[in-house]
Parts: sequence; structure tokens; C-alpha cells
Amino acid sequence: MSEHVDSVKTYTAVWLILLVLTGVTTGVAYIDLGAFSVVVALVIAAVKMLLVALFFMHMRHSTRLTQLAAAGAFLWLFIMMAFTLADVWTRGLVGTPGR
Amino acid sequence: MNTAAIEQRENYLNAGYGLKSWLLTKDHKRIAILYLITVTIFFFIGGIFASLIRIELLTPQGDLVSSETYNKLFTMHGIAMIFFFLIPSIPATLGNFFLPMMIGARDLAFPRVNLLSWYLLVIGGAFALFAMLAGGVDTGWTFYTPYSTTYSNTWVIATALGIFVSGFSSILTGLNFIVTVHRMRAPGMTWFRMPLFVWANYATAVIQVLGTPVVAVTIVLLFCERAFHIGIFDPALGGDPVLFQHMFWFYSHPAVYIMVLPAMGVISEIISVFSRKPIFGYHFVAFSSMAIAVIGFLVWGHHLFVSTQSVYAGLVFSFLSYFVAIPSAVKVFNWTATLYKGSISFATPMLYAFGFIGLFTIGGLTGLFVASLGFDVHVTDTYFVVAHFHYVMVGGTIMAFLGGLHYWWPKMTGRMYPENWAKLSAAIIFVGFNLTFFPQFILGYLGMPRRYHVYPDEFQVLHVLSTAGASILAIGYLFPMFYFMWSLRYGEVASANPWGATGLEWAMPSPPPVHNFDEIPVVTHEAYDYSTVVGEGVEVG
Amino acid sequence: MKLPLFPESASNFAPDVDHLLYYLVAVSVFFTVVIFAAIFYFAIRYRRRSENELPEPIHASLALEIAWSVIPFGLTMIMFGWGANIFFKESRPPQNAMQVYVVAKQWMWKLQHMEGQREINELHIPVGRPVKLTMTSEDAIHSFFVPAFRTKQDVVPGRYSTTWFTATKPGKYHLFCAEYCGTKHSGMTGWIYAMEPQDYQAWLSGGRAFGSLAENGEKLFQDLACGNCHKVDGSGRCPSLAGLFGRSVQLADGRYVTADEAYLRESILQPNAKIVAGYQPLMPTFQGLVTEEGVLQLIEYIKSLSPQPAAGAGTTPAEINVNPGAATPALSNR
Amino acid sequence: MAEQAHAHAESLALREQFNTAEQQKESSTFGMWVFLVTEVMFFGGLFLAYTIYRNTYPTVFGMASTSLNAVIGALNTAVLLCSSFTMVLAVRASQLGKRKAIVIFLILTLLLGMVFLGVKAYEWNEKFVEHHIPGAHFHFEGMAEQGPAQLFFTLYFVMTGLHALHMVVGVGILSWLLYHAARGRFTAEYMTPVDIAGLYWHFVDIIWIFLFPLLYLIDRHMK
Repeated sequence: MSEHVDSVKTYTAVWLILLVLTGVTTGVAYIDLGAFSVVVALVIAAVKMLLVALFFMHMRHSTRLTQLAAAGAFLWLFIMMAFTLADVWTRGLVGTPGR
Repeated sequence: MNTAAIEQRENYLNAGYGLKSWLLTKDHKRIAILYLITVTIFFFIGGIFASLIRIELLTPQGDLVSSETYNKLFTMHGIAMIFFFLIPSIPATLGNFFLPMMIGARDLAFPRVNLLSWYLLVIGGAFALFAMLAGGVDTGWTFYTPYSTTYSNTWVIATALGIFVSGFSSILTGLNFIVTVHRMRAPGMTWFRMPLFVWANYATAVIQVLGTPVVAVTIVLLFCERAFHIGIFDPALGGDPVLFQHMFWFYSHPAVYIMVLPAMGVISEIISVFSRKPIFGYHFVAFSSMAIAVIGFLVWGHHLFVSTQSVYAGLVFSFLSYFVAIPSAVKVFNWTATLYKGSISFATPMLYAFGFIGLFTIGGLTGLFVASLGFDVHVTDTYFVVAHFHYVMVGGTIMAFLGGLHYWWPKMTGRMYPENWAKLSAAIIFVGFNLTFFPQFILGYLGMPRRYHVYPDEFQVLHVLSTAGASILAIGYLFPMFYFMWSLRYGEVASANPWGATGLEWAMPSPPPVHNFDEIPVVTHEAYDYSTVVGEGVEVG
Repeated sequence: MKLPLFPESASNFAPDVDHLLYYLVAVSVFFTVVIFAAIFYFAIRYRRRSENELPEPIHASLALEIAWSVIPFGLTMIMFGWGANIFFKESRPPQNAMQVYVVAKQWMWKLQHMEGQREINELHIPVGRPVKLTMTSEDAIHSFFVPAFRTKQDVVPGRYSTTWFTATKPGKYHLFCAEYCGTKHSGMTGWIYAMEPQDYQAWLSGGRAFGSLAENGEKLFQDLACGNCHKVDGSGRCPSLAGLFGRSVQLADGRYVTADEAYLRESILQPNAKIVAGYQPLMPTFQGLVTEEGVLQLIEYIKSLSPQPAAGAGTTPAEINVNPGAATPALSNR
Repeated sequence: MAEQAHAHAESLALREQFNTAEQQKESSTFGMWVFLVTEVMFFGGLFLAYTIYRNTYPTVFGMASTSLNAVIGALNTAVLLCSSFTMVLAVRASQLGKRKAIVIFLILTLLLGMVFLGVKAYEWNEKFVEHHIPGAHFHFEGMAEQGPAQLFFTLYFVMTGLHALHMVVGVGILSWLLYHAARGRFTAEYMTPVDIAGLYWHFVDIIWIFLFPLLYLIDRHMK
């Protein structure tokens, strides 16, 4: 009944990459990349998340439904952020305080 | 009829007696009955607050209660009605009872989680009730900061905790419905053979799962700010009160679709059965439920048009708010088209369905009014908005809830309700409702602000009209309470399919056995194929 | 027994909003009548004659579905455009608007004219002249709502919010607080007196003046010793304030911000939020040291340092040819 | 219909509302994923507040973030990643039905989880000593007005606090799992609880994967 079982080798490889990426993201933070540093931090975190989700959480061979659910969660997170930032970033753009 | 025959046959009601069999049940039907009792209690608590408000507003000076009490009255009316009646009512009672049966399952995917959901609602309700009895809360059901965190000295935290706990009841019900619909449909029950009631509850479950956690975390932040005086939404400490409004309405607008979508599902069932025709444009009505669920998350900013939200965000939210109105319009047109060339019976559920379509149409159209930026600037926070959402919530959800209750009562209890009393109360409710809330549209455009305890005396006549309507409405709501109880003992015994309906739930005896189906049915027909039902000796109630 | 069914139309926005209302009501009545008629006709025409009657199932028609999706959508887009147009006009007060400062506090409105007049829960304004209100709150969120003018704007603590209107009909109009703000929320009301320009002038000169806002601002500027750092020639450790108002300022992180009232208020109460390029974050916060009225006076003083005369500061308003009594007076200053 | 579960071990029998064991497992897994969706939205609200306030007070957030110890944060992240690693090995062992391996890896995961919580407690105590806990005694050096700095630490404590709470719940689940694994309840046929606990644990790890850079590493170069 057990579906595809990954090998220990795969898990170890993913684990080591994750540790390396943690080191990288910490190191990169000490370099002054200006506004770009938050982008780099988020990209590295996203890569680590995908690694954990695909390999450790067996997303690779799970049903399309669970993949859809995960994608849906991040789409809704994006909707919440995008529309709230749409307000915060365009406040006062019309030149009148409070509009 | 042989009432004795009902007693012998084993069904979910006589499968066990005593408190333990009810309080520890894992049967979705019994949990639905527990929910029915809980939401009815909260409906009447909310109703008492509503009648006090309406009596208070008879006079411009506000002679019945002090302003503090009045502020608590409208707040507790809002909280009791929204969080403890409207949100759980249709999904948790009618949805819990009939969704598994309609898709041919023996129970929901996680029966114990279902029971936990009911307990969470009761615990949350207990917190809210304690707060009401201990002194009440006066922040409005919206808890806007910085008033709720800094300036209100009432039971804000206890009530917020109650809503936080009952929110998880809504989340877990949604989770249960999604997994059940995806994983436990009977063989042959494809997505487009499912009844539209199941589609509506599925779309509601998606909203519950995606929206409710955000209000949960907003309440956590509200609690932190109020308890520890740290400024998340407090402008003096650099916080942004409008951010609270964004996070609150991100959930609370989709929450109004949690309240109305299941009602639409009930109406689709009733319209189809009592005109004995499949719903016109089944696919469009099904997809419009999903469309409302999705687009419902993109429009919350229309609650913030005058709250110093930026003009450009206002434009975006106003534009998208018109997108979410289209699926609702499509539904109303399809229901009306279903009546064409049908065989329409005027049983009580159908009267409630007609009432729903009429009142929901007015409610929806006035939604178009308030979605328009320039117009909303004038009418937001006035009685125009109060009238709009009561037309959709009371004229829509409660009419559909009563219609669904009357439609499925024979199946739930094995007894028929008294038809004439039911028709009378439906008529009284319809008249009382319109007399209560239509004058409020005029009041709103005149500029009468919401949540006012004292008002200029030129508004008094309209308020008196509204209060008169409210008293008729209150009487109308008492009728079903009595004759439903009466029908449990003296009602005519109901057959398995008194209305000639097509759902799987009508294929089993009333009241249904504990495991719903002896044999999991194989579904071969479309959703509303009446050729399979008419022809047997069908006594129509 | 007074029973008004329609609010007075007393501002430049009122006719627009009323015409939008007529359009909205027309569309709604049309659809309501169509649906009600269809239901009643079908219900009676196709009522159930016999129990075993089985009507022909009719499933769907794509054309009909598209029709009753696209047509209503078209109608709603007109609603959207019309409403957005009004909203956009309301968000940009004209340059020559008469400035009034509003400070809302739990359960009263404090209004201050440029010339120094202070009013509680009352606002006297001349007819035919655009009036811009710059508002803030000292505690909870309030909302400045004048039904006769069809305008409403939340007054949020911690920032300025703006609303403007031009009274077109002399009279006494309700002022309500429209955002729930506590015990006496329903008592936080007042009156707007729209007066003929000459009556307004009489009221203005008659009222006890406390010295114009800018003068009080200058006194406060000296009391708080702002001058030690903000020297006029800019030699101090802080930027000079001469000619600052309305200018675009470059911040430490390179962004450009126009120095409007909101920027000045934030720089006084939370100086570290936006630091000017080339300067250190040395300025202490005046949060709690300066009242909201004090901040307004300081801003008026800083405005008076700007070269172009701040609109309405003490100058007699230009004669506006308003033909009183006309239904929708032709406003020359549009 | 489906006869009782043929699993020979005294595993949880097939729930009566399911027809096949396969349907029960898929439902449980999908149910957990839907629950994780609600958790994403729950933490999402916090990330939204963080994004807005970091956007409004970039410099203050930068200065406040540099007061946190990034090295300890990085080590703690490594500890949590190791616990995820041992957890997935435990799930793999349960797929193969190797009872002893499940027990060992669960113990390792539990230990690493507790180490993480211990380090967290140490960091919080350090913050307490430095008066960085929001509230009456809050004071942050070199900052004119304390408001926005207190805002950062409010978000810091609420986010890491809720994450730690989820860790504590995770430790509880793992202990329950360990108790049953030790008694041989999980076989190759019935390992759903281990799988689901794994999903939850990995999710809590993913939340920390985002919390660490966003809270600890803002403008680290400014020091």
C-alpha cells in the first residue's frame, strides 16, 4: 500500500542544501544590496520552502488536489497583500492628505 | 397514519436516548439538530436586542435606554446575529444534515471534527453570552480600533475571544465539507450531478477556510494591543487603524457570502422541486457560486471608501465590486427562468423562495448603489447601508433558512408542518420585513447615521414606521417556533418523499436511518431528473 | 409633523450625487419590475394543475446567459464610472479653497478659521466659495458628514484627512459624526451655516479673533525654540523651513515627497519616519508636547513662510457672482 | 461492502463512513493540507502587518532588527531543519513499517524541537534583559520616538510567539505519536497519523524559514 518511498540519499541531499541555503541567506544579509536584499532573502526562503514542500512533504507525488490547495493558499496570501499594499502605496498620490 | 410504524423502524432519532447519546454523537444528523437548537437560541437573543433597538428609536430623544446601553444593544445584536446565527445557520444545520446524504455518503469525512465544531461554537457562544450578561460590549460588531483597543471600557476581550473560538468552528466545518465533497461522493455522482445546494455549501466552505483565519489573527492582534497596550493599530505608537479595517474586512466581506451562498443553494433546491423542473442553466448557477466565492475576496475595500483609503485603491475595489454582483444577478435570472413552463406548487417553501428572490433582488441592486464611489460617500454609515444588508441578510438568508427548514422538516423529523399556519407566517414575515426596512432606505439617503441613539426629529415618522414593521416581523418569526414544536408530536406523518423531489436524501425513509444508506447508491441520473420521481403515488403536501 | 423624503441639495456635489441616484433607482426599478412580473406571470400561468404533471425539462441557453451577464455588467460600468468621477472630484480641492482646520475629539467638533475664529460644533461658511477642511482626531475615528452637501470623510487620529465642498444655498444644515466613536457618538452633531458672502464677512469681523493661526504659530515656534536648529538661512543642523510648503523634498533613501500638511505634521510628531537627505535623525519627537491645535498653528506659520501668499490667509475673498436663489447657480470659479 | 480493514496489527479499524482504506488515507491527507491552508492564511495576516509596517518605517525596522542576534537565529534555523530531516526519516520508516527506526527518529525530532524552543526561550530572555519587550518598560537605544521600534518588537514577539506555540503543539503530537509507535501501532498499511504529523511539522518549519530572514536579517549591513 505504500506509494513511492524516497531514498535516504535524496532526503540527505535536500537536508544539506537547506543548511547551505540557511548559511547563504545569513551571509548575504551582511552585504549591502540596498532594496535588493529583501528580494534575495525572499527568493532563498522560497527555494527552501519548495524544497521542504516537494521532498519532505511528498508534494512531488501527491494528488493534484493537494497541489492545487497549496497553490490556492499562496494565491490568497498574494491577493491580501497586493490589495492592501495597493492602498498603502498610493495614499496621498492624488496630492490631498487622507485621500 | 400509523405513528407507531415510525417508532419501531430504527432511525437516527430513536437510535439512542439520553444526554450522552446527543452530546457525544458522531452522527452528522444529530449534530445538525444540536446546531439547529444553538442557532435558534442565538437568533432569539439577537431578536430581543433588535426589538429593544427598534423600540428605543421610536422617539428622537432616546427615552428607553441610556446611550451606553443603546451602544451595547446594537453591538450585541450584530454579534449574536452574525457570528452565532447567520454564519453557522444554513451550512451547519441544513448543510451538515443533508450534504452527506445528497452526495451519497454515510457521514462527513471527519465526524469527530464535526462534533468538535459544534462544541467550539457553543464555547464561543458561552464566552459571548457571558460578556453580554456581565455588562456587554459597545464597540459595534466591527471592533474598529483605536476605539475598541483604547477607549472602550467594556467586555471587548471576552467577546473577541468568543468570536475567535467560534471562528474555528466555521473553519473546521468548511474543512469537513471540502474533504467530504472531494473524497466521498458516491460512484456516479460526478461534480455536475451534484445538487446545487452541495455546490453552494462547497463554495461557502472554500470561503470559510480561506477567510476566517485572517479574522482570527486580527483578533489576536486586537487582544495583544488591548491587553498589553502595545501599538499595532494605535496611531500614537505608529500603528495604522486603517490596517485593522483592511484585515477585518478581508474576512468580513467574504463572510457575508458565507451567509448568503448557502441560502442561494437552498433556493435552487426549492425552486427546482416546486416547479418540478431542472434549474435553468445548472452549470451557470453552479459556477456562479464558485465565482462569488473567489471574487468575493477581491472587493473588501468598498467598506473603506471614506476611511482615508487611497483614491486609487477605492477605484480598484469599486470596479471589482461590480464583478461580484454579476454572478448573483445570473442566479436570480436563472431561478426566474426555471419557473417558465414549470408545474409550480405554492407550498410554504416556495413562498419563502419567492420572498427570497424578491427581497434578495432589492438587496443586491442596492448593493450596486453602495458600490458606486460617489454615492457611497453619501450613504456609507447611514441607514441606507443598514437597509441594504438587512435586505440581503434577513430578506435573503433568513427567508431561505426558513424555506429550507420547511422544505426538509418532513425528512428531518418524519412529520409534516401545518401548511396553513406556515403560509400565514410567511406572509406576515414578508409584510413585516418590508415595512421595517424599506423606510430605512429613505432614512439613509436623508442622512440618518447608523448607530444613533438620538436623532433629529424630522426622521421620527420613518422610524415609527420601521418599528411598526419590526413588531410585525417579530410576531411572524414566533409562529414557526410554535408550530414546528407542535408538529413534532401532532404533525401529520410524512412519507419518504412528500414533495416529489429528486435528491438522494429523498430516496431514504423519513426520518433517515443512522447510516443513511444500507447500500451506497450508484448515481446514473442528472441532478434534477423528475421523470424518476413523478409517476409513483406522490401525495403533495 | 415634518416628513422630508429627500435631503436638501446645498453643495456643488449634491446635484451630481442626486442625478446618480436617479439613474441607480431607474435601473433598479426596471430590473425589480421585470423580475417581479416574470415571477407572478410564470407562477400563475404555470401553476400545478395535477399532481403527476411532469413539465418538459429545459436546460440552458448560452445566448440568454451571456445576455443577462453582459447587459447588466454594461449598466454597472456606467454606475462605476459616474461614481468614480464624483469621487475623483471630491478628492482634489481647488487651489483657491478657503482653508478651515477641524479637530475632532470625543464627542465634539473644534473648527478653526484661518483668521483665528474658533467654533465648537458649528461652521460658518460663505456661499459660492470652495471650503477645504483639513481634519484630524485626538482619540477615536470620527467622520465629518454633512448630508445636505452629500460629503463624508473619516477623521482618523494620527493623520490629516481632507474634504471640500462649495455651499450653493444659504441655510442651516446638519453636521453628523458618521463613524461610531463611543458613548455620545449620537450627540456629536452640529450645524453648518452657509451664509451670503457679505453676511459671512460681517460674522467674520464681528467674531472675537484670537490672532490669526499663523501669528499663534509663530509664537509657538519661538516658545518651542524650533528656531535654534531650523534657522532661516539653513545654516543650522536642520533644514530651513522658508519656502518649504508645497516644495518637493528629497529623503535620505532617495525618495521625493511633497511637503504638504501631512508631511509637516509627521515631521513634527514622528521626525524619524522621513529624514531629509543630508541630515541626521536628531530632531526629538514633539508627540504629547504639542496639541493638535498647536501643530495646526505651526503648519500655518510654516505656510506663511512660503513665498506665494497662502490662499485665504486674511485676504478678503474675491467677489463671487452668485445669483442667489437659482436652482443650480453658475459658479464662476469652477 | 468493504470488509473490516485487513490490517493484521491492532490498527485503527476502517472508519465506517469510508468505503476503502485508500479513501480514508487520501481524505486524512487532503484534510491536513486544507488545514495547512488555513494556517498559511493565519500567519499570512501577520506577514501582511509586518510588510505594511516595514514599508512604513524601513529605517526603524532595520535598526531594531540588527539588535537581534543573527548567528543564534541561523543556528536555530539549522536545528529546525535537522528536526524536519529526522521527521521525514521517521515518516519513511513508518512507510516501510520499521518500528524501531520510527521510534528513534521521533525521539530525535522531539529533542531537536525542544532544543529550538530552548534557544528561543534564551533569546526572549535576552530581549527581556534589554528592555525590548513591548509594554510599559520598553526602551530602545538611539531612537527618538519609541513607537515604531516597539511596533517591530510587537510583531517579533507575536510572530515568534505563535510559531513557538505551534512548536509546542507539535511536540505534543510527536509525544502522542511516539507513545503509539513504541507500542507498534503503526504498520506499512496504517501510517497515516505519522504522515500527517510530518506534514504539520514541516509546515511549522516552513513558517520559520520565512520568519528568520524577515525578522533577523533586515539591513544587517547597517551595523
